[in-house]
Amino acid sequence: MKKIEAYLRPNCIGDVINSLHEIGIEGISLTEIKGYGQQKGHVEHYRGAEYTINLLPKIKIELFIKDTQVSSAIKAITKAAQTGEIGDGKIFISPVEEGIRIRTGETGETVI
Amino acid sequence: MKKIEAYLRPNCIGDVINSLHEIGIEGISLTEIKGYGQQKGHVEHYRGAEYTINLLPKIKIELFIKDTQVSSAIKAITKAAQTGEIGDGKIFISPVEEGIRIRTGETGETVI
Amino acid sequence: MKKIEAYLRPNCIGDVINSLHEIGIEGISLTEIKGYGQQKGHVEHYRGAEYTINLLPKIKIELFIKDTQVSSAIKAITKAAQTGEIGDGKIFISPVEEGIRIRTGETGETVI
Amino acid sequence: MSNYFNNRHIGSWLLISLILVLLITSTAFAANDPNGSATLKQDPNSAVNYIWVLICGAMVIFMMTGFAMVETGFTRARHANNTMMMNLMVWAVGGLAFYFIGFGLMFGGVGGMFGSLDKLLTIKMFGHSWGLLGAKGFGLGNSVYDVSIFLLFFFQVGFLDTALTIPSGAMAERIKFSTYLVYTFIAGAFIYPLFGNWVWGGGWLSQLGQIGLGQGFKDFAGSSAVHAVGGTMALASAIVLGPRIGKYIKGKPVAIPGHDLGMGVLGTMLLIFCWFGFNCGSTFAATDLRFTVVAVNTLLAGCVGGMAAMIYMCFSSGKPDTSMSCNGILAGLVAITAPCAYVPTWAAVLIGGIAGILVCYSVYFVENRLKIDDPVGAVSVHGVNGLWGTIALGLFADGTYGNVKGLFFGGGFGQLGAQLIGALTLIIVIFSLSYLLFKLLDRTIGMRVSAEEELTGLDVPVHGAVCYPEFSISSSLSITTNNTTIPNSITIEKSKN
Amino acid sequence: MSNYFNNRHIGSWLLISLILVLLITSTAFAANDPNGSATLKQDPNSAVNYIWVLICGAMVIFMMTGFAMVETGFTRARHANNTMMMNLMVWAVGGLAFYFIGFGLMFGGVGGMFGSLDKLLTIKMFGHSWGLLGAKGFGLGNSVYDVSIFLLFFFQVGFLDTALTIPSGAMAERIKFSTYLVYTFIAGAFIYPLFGNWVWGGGWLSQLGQIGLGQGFKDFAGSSAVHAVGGTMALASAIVLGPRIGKYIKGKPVAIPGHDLGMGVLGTMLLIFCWFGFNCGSTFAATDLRFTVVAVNTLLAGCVGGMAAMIYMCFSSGKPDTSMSCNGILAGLVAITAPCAYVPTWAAVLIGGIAGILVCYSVYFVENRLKIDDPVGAVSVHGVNGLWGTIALGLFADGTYGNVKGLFFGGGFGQLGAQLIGALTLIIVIFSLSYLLFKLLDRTIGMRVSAEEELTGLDVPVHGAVCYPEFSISSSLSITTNNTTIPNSITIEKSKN
Amino acid sequence: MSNYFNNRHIGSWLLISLILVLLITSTAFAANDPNGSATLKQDPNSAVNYIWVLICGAMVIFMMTGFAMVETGFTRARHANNTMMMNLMVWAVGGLAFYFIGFGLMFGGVGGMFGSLDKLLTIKMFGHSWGLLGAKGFGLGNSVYDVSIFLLFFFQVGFLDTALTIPSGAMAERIKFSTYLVYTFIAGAFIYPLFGNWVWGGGWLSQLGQIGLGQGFKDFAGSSAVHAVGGTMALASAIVLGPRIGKYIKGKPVAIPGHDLGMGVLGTMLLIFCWFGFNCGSTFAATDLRFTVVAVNTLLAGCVGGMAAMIYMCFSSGKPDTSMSCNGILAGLVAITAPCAYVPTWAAVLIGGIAGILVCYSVYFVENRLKIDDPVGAVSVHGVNGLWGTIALGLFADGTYGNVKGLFFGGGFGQLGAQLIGALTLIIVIFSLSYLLFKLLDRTIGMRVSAEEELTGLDVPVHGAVCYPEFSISSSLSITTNNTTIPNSITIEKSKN
Ligand SMILES: Nc1ncnc2c1ncn2[C@@H]1O[C@H](COP(=O)(O)OP(=O)(O)O)[C@@H](O)[C@H]1O
Ligand SMILES: Nc1ncnc2c1ncn2[C@@H]1O[C@H](COP(=O)(O)OP(=O)(O)O)[C@@H](O)[C@H]1O
Ligand SMILES: Nc1ncnc2c1ncn2[C@@H]1O[C@H](COP(=O)(O)OP(=O)(O)O)[C@@H](O)[C@H]1O
Repeated sequence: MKKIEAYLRPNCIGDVINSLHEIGIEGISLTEIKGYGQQKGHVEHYRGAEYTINLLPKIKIELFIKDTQVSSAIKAITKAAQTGEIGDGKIFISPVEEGIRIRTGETGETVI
Repeated sequence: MKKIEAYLRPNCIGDVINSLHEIGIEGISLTEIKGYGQQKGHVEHYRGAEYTINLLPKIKIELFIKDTQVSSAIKAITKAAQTGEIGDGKIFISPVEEGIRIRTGETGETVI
Repeated sequence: MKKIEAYLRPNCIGDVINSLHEIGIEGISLTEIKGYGQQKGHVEHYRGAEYTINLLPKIKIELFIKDTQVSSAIKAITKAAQTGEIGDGKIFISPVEEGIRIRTGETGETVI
Repeated sequence: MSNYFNNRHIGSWLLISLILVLLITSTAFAANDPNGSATLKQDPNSAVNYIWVLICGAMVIFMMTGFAMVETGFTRARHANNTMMMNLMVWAVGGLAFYFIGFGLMFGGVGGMFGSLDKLLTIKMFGHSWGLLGAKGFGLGNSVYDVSIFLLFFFQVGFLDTALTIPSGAMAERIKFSTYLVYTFIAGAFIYPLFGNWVWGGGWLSQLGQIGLGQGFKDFAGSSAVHAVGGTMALASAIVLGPRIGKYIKGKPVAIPGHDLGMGVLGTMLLIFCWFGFNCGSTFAATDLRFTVVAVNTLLAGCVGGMAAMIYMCFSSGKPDTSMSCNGILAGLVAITAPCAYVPTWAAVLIGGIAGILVCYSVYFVENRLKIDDPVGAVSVHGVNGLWGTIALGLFADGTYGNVKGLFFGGGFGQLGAQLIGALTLIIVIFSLSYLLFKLLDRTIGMRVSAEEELTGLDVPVHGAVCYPEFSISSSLSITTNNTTIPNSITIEKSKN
Repeated sequence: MSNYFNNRHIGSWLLISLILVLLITSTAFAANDPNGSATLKQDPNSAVNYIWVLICGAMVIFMMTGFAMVETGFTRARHANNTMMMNLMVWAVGGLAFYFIGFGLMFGGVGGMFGSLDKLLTIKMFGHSWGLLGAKGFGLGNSVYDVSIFLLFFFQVGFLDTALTIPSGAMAERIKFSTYLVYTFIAGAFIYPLFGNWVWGGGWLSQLGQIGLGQGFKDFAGSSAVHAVGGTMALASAIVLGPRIGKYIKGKPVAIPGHDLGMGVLGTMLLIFCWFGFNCGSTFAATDLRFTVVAVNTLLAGCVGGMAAMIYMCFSSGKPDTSMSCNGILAGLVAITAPCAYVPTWAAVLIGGIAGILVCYSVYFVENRLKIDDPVGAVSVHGVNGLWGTIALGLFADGTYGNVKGLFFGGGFGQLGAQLIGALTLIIVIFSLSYLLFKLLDRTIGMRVSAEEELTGLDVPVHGAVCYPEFSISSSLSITTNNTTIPNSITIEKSKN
Repeated sequence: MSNYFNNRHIGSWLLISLILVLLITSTAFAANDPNGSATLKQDPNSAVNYIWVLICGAMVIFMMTGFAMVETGFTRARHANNTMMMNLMVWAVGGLAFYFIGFGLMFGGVGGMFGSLDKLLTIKMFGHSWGLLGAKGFGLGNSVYDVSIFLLFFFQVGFLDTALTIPSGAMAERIKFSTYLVYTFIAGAFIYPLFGNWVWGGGWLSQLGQIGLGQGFKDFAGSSAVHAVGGTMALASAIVLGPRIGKYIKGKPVAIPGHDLGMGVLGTMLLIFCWFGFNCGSTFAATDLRFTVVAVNTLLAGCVGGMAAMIYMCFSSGKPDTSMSCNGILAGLVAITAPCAYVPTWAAVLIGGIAGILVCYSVYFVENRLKIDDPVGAVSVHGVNGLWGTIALGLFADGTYGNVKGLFFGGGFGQLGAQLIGALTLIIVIFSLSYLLFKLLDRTIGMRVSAEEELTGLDVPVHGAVCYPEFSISSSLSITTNNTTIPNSITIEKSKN
């Protein structure tokens, strides 16, 4: 079992969910975050005073998937989220040791 | 040290915290998320036009605990969060390599 | 590649970002969370009825960094976030298996 | 004249006449003045009097905005759409109930200049005739197609709306929307007009002067007829409904902070503004310059009420509580509403000050002793202080207006007696009727939403959309509750989502 | 007199005279009354009449607050700063357009008591002279420095503002701010005053009585001249702009819930309050007590409109929809605006009820059949119901006021005919002009923002700051969309941020 | 008459008489008219005049809602509850300060129709007697129990409230709540009434005509007495308090965006509405039809002020800034408040336009040059433009009203001189007094909250509850700050939470 964390542009989330849906991934959790990376903020003015919006709104998605789904999930996300411009975001994969479905108490890869 | 991530119904959070409290787990972090899984959204109407609320509000809790606490924590959460209906949520356990308490700089399992 | 998760006081975030910036860490994701730990909440009154604010607003930062950056990152965060009083928060380090930059598709430590 | 009118047919003719008379109430031949030219000729002051009442009437209607803000701001985000809709639709449904039924019952015994409302059902007792209910003006038909009557209707409909909307604060977050609308119609058509007739429609309370009780029961702008009626219905509704899930944990009340205190403050401010229309307009004439005294008294009672409540809260719980300060201002305004035209300014200060303290204590009492869950304090603000204001009139009326004299100004116990009778009548009649109504509704169509809907929030199940779909809302009840309070009741319900 | 005036110079003199005459329109010598003392002496009622109109006028201006709330509440958070600014600046720009140009065109043919506006460009046809446009009063110069004219200006500027702000609801979330301001100026200076002159400025529609069509085209407070004009411009603007990105997925409309429904409800309530100024003040005299009937009819039509829409939505989609209930109330108010002074209360109930249903059907029709994206229903509320009200006057006017009689009250087809001609004229003239204007703007300075700005939200790119910088906003379009609807169009745009 | 009155006792009798006289000021026997019937008989126009003033007065009181919205919307969410409460309680405390003390000082030298206020402390200088302070009417006792005086009190209390609430914008986010209330009381009881007496209470500034300075110092509706006084106190308070933590990083000002710009816009709209009551009501008589000119001038100055500020911001920082556009409108309104009754419309346009630019420049100047942190621009909007309006009157008064003639209309330097003397006096007297007051408060009870409270937000420490407990608020200061700006000052504080 692996955990995929992807930091994405808010506007592409719909496509990403559709894209994951097509390859059979149905369990997703989304978090509203603020991100900061190579994509630099922009200078704006408020009441004439300058300020930089350098924390941009991003969406983080978390997927717990089977080991065998990892590469297809990465492909699905990349396909839907890539614009080729700075700020597209990143995907990270980490190990997960166990999963439990609360409703049934079952464990292992079937909980996904 | 392990990390527990649980995706839960908002309404059961109070019980979960109480339940964890009882077994001596005091450090918790909560995040408001939107979730999507087997529990399907419902169709609503706004100004007569249909839409599906398919991202449901959920709460994610993160616990960093000692290896020995894992099974009791899972039990505590399950007990408090289980309704038996689709949408109860899931618990995942992943490895953690190190923890630091900022206030003291101490590391290791005592930081928890 | 490692993942650093730090749970911090909202007021110190600016300093933490600056501090990380100085040691060359530029990719950060921030989440607004509510935390519960040794720092106890305070009792307040609303319309004369008591209530305890026991979930305090905290900010979680996530950094994906190279293995070699871990200790300097921990130092940088600690330096900026430490007040010495209960509630300073914690830092956790976990393993990451792979990273992908969506824009280019590249993988490995260079994505950071 | 024709021999057709012989004795044999007299029975049938009587019957037919009766039907005709009933029909006629909604058709022509009264000397009405639908465009106002005759009225103006007869009284040139009617221009200034009419615009005065009309503008004040519009301000009274505007109060619904303030109530919507106070009630929604001081309750939770997940029900905000529903709370707003209740406050909006009470205007629509209540307005129609008053138009079709309530207005006729309440004012069908009061004369206009032309095309008067003059059908009052009366009863004879103690050698006097006492008015019980009006019986003319239903649906504002042709017989009352007259500017003076339309003006009366317009001014009064806002008062009705205010009374009806008060219980929505006490029922918030758990009342069925459809049941709420049914309550609105029935209370607007029958309950409110009943007491209203007795006070303002020429009914028996207003006639208590006949048996020597001062000038009869007086309520200048509605501490009793509007606010206490609303507050009493609120009490009945909150009792029947029961507390919100999670309000009481092991019998101890839990604070459930409102989701937008600023909205509540703004609503209070808006109500202050409108209250000047409410009270001053109740002179019903611009030529009655006493409205200046009314305005100043209203202002002072509101100011002192807010101050008193704020200071009380500082002592009782350590900090100047925002929503109780708002409640204090409103309590002061409610209390001064009946006596505003009759008392000197120092009495207004006193009345407002007592109101501000009373509301704090009452909120505590209702919540902790009676264990009744009244989310925005409707019972304490409108009920308790409406009654306090009603009685205060009997104490402080200084005789400079309408010869109404209270106990402290040489009026003896006459006026005070009338006020006490009115207050008592109100509590008994309105509480019984509304309690009955709510019990009946509870048994038939049901008063309360399901636990699941209540916990998730009423917005989506009832109206199909949350109030703030794009804002991230802390959806857990427990974010700010008492330590031991993480509501256990919820465990039992095990509701979904 | 001097021999300088010989034939040789006559050409030059004519030219100079012409220039002088033009200059004179903005300078002294008319018998003006800039401080009102002469006016008051001539008509002592002017005090009460003037304050009446002034207060109502202020209430009409206050409507912008309600519109801002309705439009912003029922659209998305990421554009909220922009939507607010549109509603604010329409007041500033529209007011100036009216001051410099529009008012003169609209009312430059109407007499005041002193210093009258009396330049009306007319045309002769069918043996009668027909007014086309006024030509006096631009910039409120010295020749019209008169209290009566200033009063007229003040009252009318709020109506203009209302008409101009209506299309902002239809253009919300995608219109260029600068283009919006240009539209505002042109529409305020030329388009609105044109039809306004024909109805209220003594123009040809108001003169239709000359050829036997009832009392000429009647619109008491602006169902046509204000609301239908605004709604028709809204239609043209929405057509030219096209739907918002993501509104139609595979040709099916997607619901895009407003970000603060409570704000929309509060805005509706505020509009109800102001509407009493809008309609009642249109008597333009406190001595015309008919405003009482106006007030009651306005109230009833709003109540019934809201009820009807709410019930309709319960049947059509299962739940009492908040924003459509608001739309229903507004639709009832819009519809009664023209006939409010002429019809009996039962007709007001009928008119409002039909309006409430009409608006629901029209919203469906515009969205599903015409595939026009009108985010807040401006076309249906103001356009469709403005026309409905205009025609309803021709059906239900009961003859008790101004001798205006509709079809059902023995007026035959005269008045109805006038109303229909007016409605038709409005659709043709206003739609053509505004469509042309928007097309022109689109071709030149551009109507629509870039897709990137639209998706990110207009607030930062246009105004440099989001409306709610500290609140966590769900920035993804998809949070609440139709299942298949995760908008694919966005994929194509691949916009940044 | 009795021999008890012998010489021996004369000393005692004198003393007793003195005490009696003092007592009598608050009891009966003046020829008062507490119910207005005598007043109405003497002047039948008082009905229309009184309702006019009363309605306008209510609108002025309503302004607190607008100020609360502007100030709260343009500051941060974590202090929102506190900012709201300040704006609410200023009404309560200020109202009581005025009732007990301020009103008597300010107007205790002005005659009413009956039961006049006629005690003016005067000084003799230059061979004339000059009014300094009133000395009657405290607590609206029996001697002034008169409709005319109550009307005056009601109208004026809203003006006071406006003046007092202005500094709350400059002190927002860091002022101690208790200190704020103390300031409110003292300023409402003494500082505001002082200058107020000189301008409107028959004091020496209004008497400058005695020595040939035009018609004496004129301020129609309060550019000086209300707005500039408020703005000057705001300046003093902001200086004493110092900037908010994080406002200046290395001496450079950091933008701290308001948390709900839409609320600020709505507040501005509400203020526009109320301003018509503020300015027009200042005729104090419905029979003075000049209020029409007042209304139009007010409207135009607001429109142009907003336009000018918006355009200025487009040039200076590239985008039409929302909060500065609001400030521009308000600046135009503030500036026209003094001259609104005296100038032609083109001058109103000019005055408003200059105000719109002035406010932008002043905001820049105060923030960047003076390094004073004025979160919502109170000093620039009300102070600077209040003075500008006061002086503008001396330039543009056209002589058509009250014979007030400015420099450009043949009035020479007389009127302008009076205006300049008034402006100068205001700056010197009000600034000194309020600076002293704030310094004193700072030394004694303290002006500023702790750094920890300021960083966490005032809501919980001061009032026990955040404004938006369910909304997720970005609690980090740094979310939107200048790059280098991640406020280092905070590091030093190392505050908790
Ligand atoms: N090392 C990192 N650790 C945590 N989050 C990161 C990291 N790098 C990037 N992110 C997240 O990804 C988002 C996009 O990254 P950015 O560097 O701007 O663009 P790109 O991925 O195209 O190079 C950031 O806003 C941030 O939320
Ligand atoms: N594979 C997954 N990865 C990430 N989050 C998941 C996953 N599966 C479920 N979740 C989270 O758990 C919540 C509940 O899961 P769901 O499948 O609806 O019910 P159940 O756990 O009862 O089968 C989801 O809304 C989502 O937030
Ligand atoms: N074991 C834990 N698991 C998850 N989050 C934790 C844990 N311990 C602490 N936290 C987070 O860190 C924050 C600060 O921790 P706390 O125990 O209050 O102070 P300190 O770190 O100074 O001992 C908490 O509010 C919570 O968000």
